[in-house]
Amino acid sequence: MTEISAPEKSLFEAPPMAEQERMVEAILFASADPVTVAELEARMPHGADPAEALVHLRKRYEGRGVRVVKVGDAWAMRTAPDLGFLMQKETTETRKLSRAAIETLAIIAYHQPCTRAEIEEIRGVAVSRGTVDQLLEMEWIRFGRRRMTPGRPVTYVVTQEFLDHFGLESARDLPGLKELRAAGLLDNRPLPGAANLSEDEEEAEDQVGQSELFED
Amino acid sequence: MTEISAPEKSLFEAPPMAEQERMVEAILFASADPVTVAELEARMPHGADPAEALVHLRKRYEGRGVRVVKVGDAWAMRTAPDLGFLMQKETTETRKLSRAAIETLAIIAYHQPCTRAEIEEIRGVAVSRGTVDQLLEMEWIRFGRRRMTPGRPVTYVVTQEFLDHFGLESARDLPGLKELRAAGLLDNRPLPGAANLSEDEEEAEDQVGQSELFED
Amino acid sequence: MAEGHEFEEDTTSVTERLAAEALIVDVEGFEGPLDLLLMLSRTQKVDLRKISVLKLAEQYLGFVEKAKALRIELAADYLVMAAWLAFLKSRLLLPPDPSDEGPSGEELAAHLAFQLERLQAMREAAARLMGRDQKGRDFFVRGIPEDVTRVRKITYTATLLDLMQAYARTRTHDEFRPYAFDRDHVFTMEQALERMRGLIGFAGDWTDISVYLPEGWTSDPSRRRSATASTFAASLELAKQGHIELKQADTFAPIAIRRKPT
Repeated sequence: MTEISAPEKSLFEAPPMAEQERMVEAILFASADPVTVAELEARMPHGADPAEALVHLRKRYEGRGVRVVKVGDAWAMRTAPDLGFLMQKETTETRKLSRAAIETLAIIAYHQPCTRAEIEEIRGVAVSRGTVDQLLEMEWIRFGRRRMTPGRPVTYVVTQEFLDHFGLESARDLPGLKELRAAGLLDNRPLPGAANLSEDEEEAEDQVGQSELFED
Repeated sequence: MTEISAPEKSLFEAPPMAEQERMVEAILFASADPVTVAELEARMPHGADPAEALVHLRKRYEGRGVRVVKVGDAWAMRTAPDLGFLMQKETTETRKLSRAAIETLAIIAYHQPCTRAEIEEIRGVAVSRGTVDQLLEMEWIRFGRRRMTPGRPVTYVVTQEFLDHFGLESARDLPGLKELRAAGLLDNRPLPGAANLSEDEEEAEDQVGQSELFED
Repeated sequence: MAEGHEFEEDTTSVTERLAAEALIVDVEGFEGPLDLLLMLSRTQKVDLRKISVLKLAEQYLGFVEKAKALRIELAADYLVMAAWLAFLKSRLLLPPDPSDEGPSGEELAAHLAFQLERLQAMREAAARLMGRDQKGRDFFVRGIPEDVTRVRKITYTATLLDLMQAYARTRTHDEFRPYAFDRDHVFTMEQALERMRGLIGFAGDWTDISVYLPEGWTSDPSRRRSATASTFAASLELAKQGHIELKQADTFAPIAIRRKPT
């Protein structure tokens, strides 16, 4: 990689790192939405290394009133959460989510990719169309890949907007995720004996831990 | 002023200046409009001195990709003006030349140097200013010598840029009418009367015109 | 009868009745039987992993009984759950039947406990998620986003062919056809009509249509094809106009024409 880009670098002198840091700072600052490294690269002069500049910039803003945060595979500047009290003026009234919507969101976040049937299985109640629609509309969830099981059901996954909203670097950083997984509470365990064919096949895709449950 | 506020300060401990600076930073960052010192004061904890915090903050951002600037009697954060070029995203779109433009260009190429009146005569329709401007802007045509006829009309000739684009050594390499005809690209159906004359003229002009190519 | 019912109810203690009623009034608020079961399980005041499913089943069945007594119509899924729990209860109480292939009562109970624990875990996770710092509430984005101005650079392009065609177009003042159709091998219907009109006067007798093919159009296959098609089309046209008659003995048999007798 370095070898390949070496001749290019000699042709187009990349600006000094301090200057690159300024550039990344300006771009992130100006944008309300997170910016990916690829986007930074496209906008910066040839040979620039925004990933490295980001490391420096992030450090520079540590402990400041504004922070450089990672959102999925993108970066953004956000005010420090401890200063939220100063911002009543900027506070946006978010639509009050129903309990069903909040739980559905959490289930998708922790189980993703997750089908509607799985959400219903966990909540023990049908998921209303409106709940999913609302989350889709808020751009907190989106469609993932179809599950390769009979019926090829759609799956839902959380979005970058979700991560941004809750200040998460990635879905792996969801609170308590590790513990829940360790406790087996993120397993998709079917009712003993009642497991039908489709669930069987679905299971095959899942982790090893769950295959143990299927010895018959 | 100091004396008056002194008792208050003892009552409500103002946050340390570094903290005040963070606050100003966050407020300026998040505000949709520039913020006055009075507004900062109103939003910050009692006893805070946003004016002083602003001095520090402004210094901190000196030479950075983002600056603290005064807008009227209010303050805002802005990207450094020298980085404005980063706020542009260039997209290149390739379009086909309009029929009018390509015909005008063709006439100039075959008849250069060629006046607007001549182009109109050949095309049989008026040539819009925009069409010629577009070709000039693309640097496919340029002004040639003025014609030594009444009114001294300007002439147009094709440029080196034009030759490069079409992969021609010179305008002479453009296939002649005979070749166009042979290639089936030109249906020889002379217009009654004038046609022969104009074609003859063209042939004569061709020679003269091309000898003039790229002079002056 | 109705009075008898009231008397029966009076036998239960007031507090119990109030509790039952509160629960039942709350039915609307429950999100299905699993939600209700989770709520009931809390009365056991133990870790969900140590919950007595048998006791829970009895609590639930008791709830359904009371709902019936109070003549409250429960949604179907509550009754389905009641039936299932009754089945589970019997499995848990009866000694296992070795000939029975289905899952044991313990397995079913463990699964229900797992479901409850998982639902509870998801509720807690949801609460923790919503308790996080949120954008627009605790932390904020840039107030004046500077839009990236999209500079659209348009480059125009043309090929040499475009240029030549354009020139040819202006020189002919005619709609230019870039693809010169090879007309040497096309015998048009107009030509065929023309030719046949001249010849038909002599065709008093049935003559094979192929005779009418023009000279020089019979050896080359593509020319022959074109001439045959146009000649046939022309003869149809002439028949329609009442000048000639056509006949064909059989499918794919030769076609013959003659001048229409007047």
